[in-house]
Amino acid sequence: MNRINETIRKDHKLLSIYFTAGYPNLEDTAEIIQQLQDNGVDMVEIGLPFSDPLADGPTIQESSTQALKNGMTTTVLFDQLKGIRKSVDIPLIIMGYFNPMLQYGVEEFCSKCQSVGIDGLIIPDLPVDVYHEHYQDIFEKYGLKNIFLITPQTSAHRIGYIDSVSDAFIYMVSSASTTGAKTGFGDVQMRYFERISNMELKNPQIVGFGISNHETFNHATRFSKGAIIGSAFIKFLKSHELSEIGDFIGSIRKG
Amino acid sequence: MNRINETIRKDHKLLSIYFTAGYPNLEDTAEIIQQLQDNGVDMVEIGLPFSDPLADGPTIQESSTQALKNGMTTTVLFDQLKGIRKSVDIPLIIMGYFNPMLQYGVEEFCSKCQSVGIDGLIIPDLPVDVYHEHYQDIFEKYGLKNIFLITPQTSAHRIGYIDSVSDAFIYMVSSASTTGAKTGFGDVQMRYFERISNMELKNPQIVGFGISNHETFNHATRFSKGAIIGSAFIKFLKSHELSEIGDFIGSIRKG
Amino acid sequence: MSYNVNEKGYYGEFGGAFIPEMLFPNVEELRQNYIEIMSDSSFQEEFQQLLKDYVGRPTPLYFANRLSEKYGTKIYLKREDLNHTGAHKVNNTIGQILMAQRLGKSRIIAETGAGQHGVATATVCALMGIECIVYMGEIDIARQAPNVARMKMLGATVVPAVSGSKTLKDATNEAIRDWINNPEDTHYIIGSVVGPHPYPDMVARFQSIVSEEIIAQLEEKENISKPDYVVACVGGGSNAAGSYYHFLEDESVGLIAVEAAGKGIHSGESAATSALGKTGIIHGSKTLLMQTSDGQITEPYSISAGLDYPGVGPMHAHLYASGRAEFISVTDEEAMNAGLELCKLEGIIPAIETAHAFAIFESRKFTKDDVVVVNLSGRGDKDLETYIKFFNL
Amino acid sequence: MSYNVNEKGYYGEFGGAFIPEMLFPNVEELRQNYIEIMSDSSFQEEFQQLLKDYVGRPTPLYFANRLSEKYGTKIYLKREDLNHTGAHKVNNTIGQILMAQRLGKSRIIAETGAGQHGVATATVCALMGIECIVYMGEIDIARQAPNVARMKMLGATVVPAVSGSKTLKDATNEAIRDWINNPEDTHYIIGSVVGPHPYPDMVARFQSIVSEEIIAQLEEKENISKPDYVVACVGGGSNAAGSYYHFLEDESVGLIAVEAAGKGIHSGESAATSALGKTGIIHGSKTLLMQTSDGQITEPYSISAGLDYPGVGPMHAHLYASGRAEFISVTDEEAMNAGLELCKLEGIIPAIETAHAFAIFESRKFTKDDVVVVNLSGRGDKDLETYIKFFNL
Ligand SMILES: Cc1ncc(COP(=O)(O)O)c(C=O)c1O
Ligand SMILES: Cc1ncc(COP(=O)(O)O)c(C=O)c1O
Repeated sequence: MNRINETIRKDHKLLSIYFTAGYPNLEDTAEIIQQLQDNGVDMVEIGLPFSDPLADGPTIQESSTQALKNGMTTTVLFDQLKGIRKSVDIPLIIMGYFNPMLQYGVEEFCSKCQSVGIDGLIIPDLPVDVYHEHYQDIFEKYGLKNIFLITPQTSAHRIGYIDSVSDAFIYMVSSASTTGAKTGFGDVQMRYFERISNMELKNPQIVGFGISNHETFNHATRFSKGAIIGSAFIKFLKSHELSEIGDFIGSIRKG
Repeated sequence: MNRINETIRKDHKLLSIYFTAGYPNLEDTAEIIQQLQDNGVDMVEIGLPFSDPLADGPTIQESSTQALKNGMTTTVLFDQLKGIRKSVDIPLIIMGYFNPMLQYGVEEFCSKCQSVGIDGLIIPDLPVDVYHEHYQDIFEKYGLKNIFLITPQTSAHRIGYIDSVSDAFIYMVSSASTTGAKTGFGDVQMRYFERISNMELKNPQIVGFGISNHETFNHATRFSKGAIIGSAFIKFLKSHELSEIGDFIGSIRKG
Repeated sequence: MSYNVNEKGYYGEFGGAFIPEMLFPNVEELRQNYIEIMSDSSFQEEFQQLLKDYVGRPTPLYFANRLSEKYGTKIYLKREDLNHTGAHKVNNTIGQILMAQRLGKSRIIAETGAGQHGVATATVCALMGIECIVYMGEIDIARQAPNVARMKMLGATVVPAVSGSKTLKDATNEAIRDWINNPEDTHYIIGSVVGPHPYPDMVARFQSIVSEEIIAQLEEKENISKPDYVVACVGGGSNAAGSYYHFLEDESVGLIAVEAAGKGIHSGESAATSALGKTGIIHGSKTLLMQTSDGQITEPYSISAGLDYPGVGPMHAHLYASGRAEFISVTDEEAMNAGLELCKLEGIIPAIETAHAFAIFESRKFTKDDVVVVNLSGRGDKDLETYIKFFNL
Repeated sequence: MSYNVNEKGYYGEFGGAFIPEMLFPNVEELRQNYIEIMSDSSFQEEFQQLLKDYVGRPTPLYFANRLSEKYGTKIYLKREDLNHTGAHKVNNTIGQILMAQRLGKSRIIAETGAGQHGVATATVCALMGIECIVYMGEIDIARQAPNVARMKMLGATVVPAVSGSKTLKDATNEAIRDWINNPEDTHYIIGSVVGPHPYPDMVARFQSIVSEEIIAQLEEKENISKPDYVVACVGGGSNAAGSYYHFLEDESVGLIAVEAAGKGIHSGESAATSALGKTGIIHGSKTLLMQTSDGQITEPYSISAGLDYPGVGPMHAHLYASGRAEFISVTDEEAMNAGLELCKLEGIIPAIETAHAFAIFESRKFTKDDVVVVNLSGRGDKDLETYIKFFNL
């Protein structure tokens, strides 16, 4: 069974952390993943940096730019992940834009993911219908779960379609926005979380975008299975040592 | 009899000098006229400075600008000329553009000219037909001779017309040009001087534009009654004392 | 009373040809031939063809919705800003270059202030492969650098006028001097309805395409044959003359001429010739003219280099003296604000010259059914620098 | 083979809508409605009326006499430089603002490189009284100051894009981010035939007025229904798409696309996408794209800010891949010289983008009877600074 599906069965609210591979330093990737697991994070999204990350806000953009400057490439990332499964067993998801995957070769990319132990992919600019038509077979061949986003503007019909194509969880974007754009959740968002929850989809939802601390994590997970933190973690990395990652995770879990 | 007509009867080649009233210094007017007469000049053209002297080259333009800056006006000029006839008996001609005369009042202007002892006018931008139709009577009433220009491009027919309207001399522009524009006379110009001379007009011709020294004076007067020097004299004044005017005149006459 | 030129070259008491004898052959040649040449069908064909294919005529008559709403009247804009080179000036230069060709001239001179006429002249000279010399005041060269560059790119020689105030008036003097010195091969393309007869009439005729089109376009849009008012800014007066032309003799059409009051009519820094001028002679024409009591021509001032001229054409002097046209003057500030308003309401950045015409709506009121045509004489790209400074953009 | 978009939004293998889910409702709303809205007669009426009265269409098809003579073929210029705001860009923004109104949007965003599309967007927003935000790379803001001022005068807010290379690509990213963050009231007016389906098709349709007019005008002038060749520069590809549009399926019409080779195709400073690009995804579209072997989008370079884009529209990718169009690339220097030549021979200062199209005549020969239409996509006023520096004017 895929690690993501297994993890999702756990009965606590899941904390998932996004970071950009190769940031702050090229060789930090494995160490960050290790620290995250050691500090009780449930799932990790490894950002494959892209020159033009158009769904991302300034924080993730900057970290991507820096990572590329540091020398991060698809090949380098796979190299860094080669031994990761020796010590890490939480689900690992690669989050990245479609163009670098296309250049690597989609099947080649998926095959490589499988061989280093990646469990799933989040590709913001690969729409569900294109995936469904062209790539689903390949992803499945290599045991990769593809995760789709929904937003407050996504129609019920489309959510149903996405749910039908998905087989892990649905990435519920907290509000229509780029990463890191808004802070805190208001009534509108809470009603949206509740509305989706009431749809009783086959896939659980994990909330992303705008979660930065204990409070927003609690809000986001009231009606969902878990939440993903990205920009807030990148900001933390900017001014802290990797050895301090536990402090950040602790502050989210315990407030 | 008008002093111009009298002078023209003299049997030597006439030297006429133009200067800008009020240049180099506001109060130089009378002194310059006196010097010119004392050094044997036959006729003087007193330039009434104008802001936009469009038939003049840079030297006369600059002297006009300076004269205006010095405070020269039509009224000032007439004041300066008030006593001139006490000591000067060569012909005095005012050369100026039409607009200042128009503002002064053409009849008023002519009357004033008569009262200070001016003998004639040269008004480059008052065409012969306009003069003939509107102003000839007034000029004649105050005993003023109006002098017209002809150029190498002036048709024989028109020269005839100008000759008929004139009663002093014809100002023969050496080549179609603004004052001070060309130096030295070539074959083309000599043939033009000769051509006009052969027309046997009732009015003698005095050549102007481009005469700067003994040589050009001699050339210009081979087929004409005399010549007018303007820019060369203004340039001389720029770097010499009024008391040195005799040197300039001497150099023209004797080379 | 007629508002057109008479056979002697006068509009009422204004006009004529007060030129030095040296210019007589040139001006006379033009006077004797211009009507015949212009009437020639091969000339008209070539002229109309170039206006259409090269200049981009007809220019639209555009109903300015939001501006009309704001001022409670029907405002149409005659879009001369859409002409090639960006202003009405080219209508005239196209005509004159064809005239020069038919007169056998091989060298063109022109004066320019803001540089618009210089660019329009350089343009038609490039088009025809004829040598072009443009005189421009040294001060204007400095403050209108983009247009200087345009002229150079078009192959023209730009000669600085260093005499007098070193602006438009002096550039005109220099061009005239050049013409005096080159009496045989050179045609002088004057840029407005100024100068000795027949220039004002010839230029007005070339510009009259503007009112000709207005008539056809109003017919199409409003089913009327004439507007209630035509509004135009006046520097020398060519865009006004062009937009008034076919309405001159029809007094039911109100003509509104807008002059530049600079920093205020009586501030000493103004170019409001009708208010400040007296009859005089400038550049070969008897007309209204800003001058000292002594008859020296004074330096005008306006924030717009194209209105910065101490005279107006003789047609306009006559329109003023006879009361046929209503003259309004507008300060720098009023003009700049009106220019910015046109940007914000209609998405059109006007030349600052043109902006003056729009400034009248703040004080001059029209009724809701009045059809008011404003001649949008040029676009404001050349004036960005000035707009930026003025509004601190 | 068809060269138009198919029902799925593809040109051959290129196109589609590779967009984040956050954009789906917006893009889908547009996709579902654009054809119907554009086909609506009231839309067409308003669109055509504005093109005529406000933009100044039809733009002339001008026979370039001296240029034709020099290159021994019949060269016609489609004068998009005479459009209001100075380039073809406004054909599209007029169309899209009407589209936005019909979709009930109250806020407009746009990206711009050289500023031409930004100005054209700010213009139509002012015309309609709609809020306008333009994203522009910080570097472009500095080097295209006049256009920044124009946008501000027109009431637009210009937001610097500070990410990535701080040029057009990044401005586009920022605009897309804005759209993601404002999914309900905002319409994104893309400035070329790029972006997710249906943008390339919609923009091409708005620009197709160009080839529509060419057909009618060639009929009138040459009594033919199509040219032998159409030549256009390609940045994103909108002016090319517009001038090719009605000839796409008629292979007897040669289509020539001119790209910017910058300092040389292999100099590392180039924007010649067809020569250097591989299939990839940029701004929501699968197309030819300059990128590293790793799939990172590379920074293009061209002296002209409007060709400085690392991709081309999917239509052009298909035209290239299928061999339907001939792609030629031209260096900075070749383009600059061709621009200056057009000034000197025809009195027209072209945009530097446009100048690239004219540079082909030095090497690409045509026969004397060939009718070659060059799309003169824009005027060069915005580029004077660059011309001045390059030629030391
Ligand atoms: C756009 C524009 N409008 C008006 C004028 C004023 O000239 P005129 O009064 O001859 O139309 C100029 C002169 O440069 C101009 O460029
Ligand atoms: C005048 C002109 N031509 C061409 C272009 C290139 O765009 P496209 O390839 O979409 O026509 C631009 C872009 O700014 C432009 O301003």
